[in-house]
Amino acid sequence: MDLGSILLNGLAAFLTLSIFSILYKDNPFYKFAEHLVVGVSAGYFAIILYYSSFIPKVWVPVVQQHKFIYLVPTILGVLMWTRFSRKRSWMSRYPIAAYMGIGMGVAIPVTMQAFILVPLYATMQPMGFTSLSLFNNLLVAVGVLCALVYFFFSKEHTGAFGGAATIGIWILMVGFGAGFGLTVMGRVSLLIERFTFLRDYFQQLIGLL
Amino acid sequence: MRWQYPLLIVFLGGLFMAVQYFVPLEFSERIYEYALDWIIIVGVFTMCLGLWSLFRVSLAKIQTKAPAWGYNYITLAGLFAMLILGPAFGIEEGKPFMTLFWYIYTPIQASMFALLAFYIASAAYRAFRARTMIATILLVTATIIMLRLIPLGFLSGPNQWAVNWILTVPNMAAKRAIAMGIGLGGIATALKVVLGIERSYMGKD
Amino acid sequence: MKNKFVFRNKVLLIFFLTLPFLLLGLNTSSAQEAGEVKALVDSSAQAPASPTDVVAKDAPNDNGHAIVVMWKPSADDGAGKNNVLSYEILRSDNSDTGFVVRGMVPAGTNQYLDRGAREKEDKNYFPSHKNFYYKIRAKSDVSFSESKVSAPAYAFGQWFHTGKTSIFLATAIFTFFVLLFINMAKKGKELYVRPIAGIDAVDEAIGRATEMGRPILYILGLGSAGDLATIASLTILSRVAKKVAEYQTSLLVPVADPVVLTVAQESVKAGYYDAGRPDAYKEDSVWYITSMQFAYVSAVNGLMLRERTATNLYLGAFYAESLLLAETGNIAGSIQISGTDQVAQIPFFIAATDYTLIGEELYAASAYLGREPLLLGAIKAQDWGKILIMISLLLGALAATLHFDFFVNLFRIKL
Amino acid sequence: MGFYERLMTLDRRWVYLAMALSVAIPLFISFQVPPYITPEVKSVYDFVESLKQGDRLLLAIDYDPMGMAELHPMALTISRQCFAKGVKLFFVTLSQNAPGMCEQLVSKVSKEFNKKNGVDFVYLGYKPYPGLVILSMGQNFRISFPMDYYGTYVDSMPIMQGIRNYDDMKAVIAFESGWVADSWIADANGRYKISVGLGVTGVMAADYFPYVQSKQIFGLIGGLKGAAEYETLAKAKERSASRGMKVQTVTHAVVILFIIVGNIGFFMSKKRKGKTE
Repeated sequence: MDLGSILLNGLAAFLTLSIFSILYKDNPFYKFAEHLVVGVSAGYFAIILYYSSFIPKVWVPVVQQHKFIYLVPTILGVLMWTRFSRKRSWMSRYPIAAYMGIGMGVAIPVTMQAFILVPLYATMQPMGFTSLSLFNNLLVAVGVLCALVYFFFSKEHTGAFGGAATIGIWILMVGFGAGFGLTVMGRVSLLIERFTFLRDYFQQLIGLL
Repeated sequence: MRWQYPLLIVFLGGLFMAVQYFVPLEFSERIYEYALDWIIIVGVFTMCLGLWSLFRVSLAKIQTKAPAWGYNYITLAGLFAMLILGPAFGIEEGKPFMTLFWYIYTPIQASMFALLAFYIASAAYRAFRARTMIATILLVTATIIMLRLIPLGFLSGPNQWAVNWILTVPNMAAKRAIAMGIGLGGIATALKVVLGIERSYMGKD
Repeated sequence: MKNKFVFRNKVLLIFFLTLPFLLLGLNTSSAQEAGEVKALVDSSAQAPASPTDVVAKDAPNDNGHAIVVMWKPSADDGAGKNNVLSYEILRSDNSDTGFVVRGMVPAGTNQYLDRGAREKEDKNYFPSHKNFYYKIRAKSDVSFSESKVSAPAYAFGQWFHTGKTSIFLATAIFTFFVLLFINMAKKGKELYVRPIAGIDAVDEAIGRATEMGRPILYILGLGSAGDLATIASLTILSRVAKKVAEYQTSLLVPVADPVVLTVAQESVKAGYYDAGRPDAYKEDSVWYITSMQFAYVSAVNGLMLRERTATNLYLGAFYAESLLLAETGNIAGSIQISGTDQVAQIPFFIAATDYTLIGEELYAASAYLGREPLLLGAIKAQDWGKILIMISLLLGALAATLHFDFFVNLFRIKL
Repeated sequence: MGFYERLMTLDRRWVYLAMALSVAIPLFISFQVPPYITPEVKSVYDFVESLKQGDRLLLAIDYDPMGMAELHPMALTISRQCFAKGVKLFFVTLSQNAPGMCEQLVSKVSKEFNKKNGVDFVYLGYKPYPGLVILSMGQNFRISFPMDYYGTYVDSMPIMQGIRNYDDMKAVIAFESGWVADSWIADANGRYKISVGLGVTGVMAADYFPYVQSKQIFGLIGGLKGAAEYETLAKAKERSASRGMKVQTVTHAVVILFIIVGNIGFFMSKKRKGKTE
């Protein structure tokens, strides 16, 4: 390990410990790491965006390939800068409108497909009481129905309807509990990774002395 | 003019893109790709506004001596270091730009992520109390799932079975129902935007 | 399902019948590589029967750069001494010469989708509206035979993707519901909506912040301005901003996306405008930090601890950072209200915040807070959407149980 | 404040400390937590254990580098177990990101046991379209793999003499981080009746459990936990999965312990309040 990488890994180890120090309480080390990473990451993101999007989507098509159809979105993009002026900032509504229109239009059918029809089709399974898998299919369908009842907004949750809604929220909670329980393992793995990094670094450091 | 045309653009853009999804023709495909480029390009230009905002707010904190104001110098230093180092030396691996990324951003990101291991434990300790039926179900399910990693002797077999059943039956039902609800709510929201009923994102004047 | 099963059985039968011959006939080399060399040398001896009835036609539901080819398998496919191992699909723009191999499929297959690229510059460019001829070459391990050349076919694009019919109909029906109920709401029909704890808490939380003289923190999540959860959250933000303006509390909205920055500024401005205090709006109350997930969270966490925010609202698209935010807010002693469309994060919000809007409740919240009839109309439409889903589910489950597959298939999406 | 109230309102920093220690201590101090052995893992182990010298086994290394932490220990342990018994191994990979990783595994394990390429094992390499490859291997391995990974014609290898297809294998054990698992079940087992055992990632485990019950697969090793179980069963020397699992077991126990402590505090203080009122 050369001096450069000792120092750089030392910086990484120092920043790791600085972030962990927030567990005790807010302190100058955490503040330092926090403010540093905000600046570095914002600069990183902007530069990467410039090279990965501005160059291939604006510079190359307009300036190099003379695809002037790309001038339209470029002008829209420039209109965003009218926001620097209070008086002209209303002109930024045009790019925002284009952004929203395209975004919402794309989202509508895709959401219908992925969030509604796919799970609906997947739940349409043969059901019955003769085998465990048939019975489980039945339970899944009943569970979906009850949980949907919970999401009803325009009807009071009373009587049998309320009963179904209560079962519905219970089923949702089982799902959330399962999600919580399953996640612990992944999070602990991340902590193991950090601890191993620190251990290895300090072992190397001690080895050098 | 300040209102009507932007709303018309939203409406036409939304309608066109929604219909486009069902038209497999080549020109429809090309327009779709072109429209996605619009979104990216608008985003690129807006980044300048973002950087300006960060710069201005950091500066304002220094000027007004807000809590921890002195640290904002570090933010600005980090920001300008990246903005200068990138174009000056290139952004390939091994260049100072990427070195800062690997030795500053990456360890901090990994450490923030690792904090979750602590927080997940304290959240479980504090929140999982059997106060109500709902809380009890949440805590019992989470505990059953977590027990799968713990040797329980003869109880481990039934536990394993319960874990698999929970994941494939009630958990599946919950996920699907939530997805359907989100789908309906999301489409309704998108429709409200396309129809111009919801337009607070455009501000008022 | 059923058809597939029968097909599977057939394939199985064919394979079992071929097995003995494979054992005898196969000794070396693959059909794909070495087989080709040999076949050229030795094409007459023991050639398998040729495939017949080759039909080429435009591939459905596409952009017009593909043709689907179907054929009747060779009589030796699955039987006979010269068993077929694979078929090669050959194409030419001339019925006599110039055939090139476009693809290969294993024995037992009787169709092939010949798809090419859209761009002229592409090596694999497939022109639309140009006639092509196909023939099929059946290959055994040592030899091959070719079918007759098909009638010409050309590729063309379609105006409607029939595999997406169910999506189209469902979207049309739901859009109709939304328009219908919004219209009814316009006419002044009163609509009941049940209370949701998390939404009622918003008012209370704003009041609390006012009493304590501390700011309200509003986090829109990490979604882009095109994410539906972000849009829903922006609507709520403008309602919250209106109340904040009325109470004269301060509002902090750090964001993680530049476009979200601009629309969030407008939403807050709209809220102040609605409250009749447009002059009280400060542009720096909505600011950009960074787009990188964990850097953003580290800054927001610092903000919570230092500004000691009275109320934190997390509404929008959240990922792993959900618990980082919620736990830190809890340490800072803030009242916290959360809501997200990210199912995986809901458990952490439930555990660590005071109120959580689950999934669809987030989308309903904007209408609740505004109590505007138009928005409430949309909620009614969502409920009717749910009724329709439930009826479809019941019928579909029944149909699946009784093997009325045609009904279940109405909901199938064939992309 | 009474004892039980204090149990309820423990400073969260004690929880953090406990978590930190429960990760750090197992990392630095070596001890073993014997995992509970699930029957699905045991049946894979029993099957491999029942193989005799000269038996042939197909190993499909289909995971990509993302699944390595969980699946690599399984593949390592099973390969070693087989080589130690003199079982002949046929390696194949159907994930485009896996060939290099699989090569490392094969050469590492074969060196440990002094096994000869082409005699004791063969690494057939990678071919695209997993579904097609799995089907074609049911007819003849040579259709997809005329040559091995290193470019040697398989017919020149002693190990491939007289080997045609699945019928010559005792079983296939496939290590999967994605949908290729479905193809092994439906195509290899469904059509060609070869016994299939699966190693899958933790998140996939619950979804593939029903196939054990329906006997479409003879065993299932799920995630890091399954890998640790297998290492324990095989008395493996290198136990990377077990090391990770040890930390996981301790931390999960600590979290559960805190939940229990919190609830004891909650119930006892409620009970006490009930008495005084």
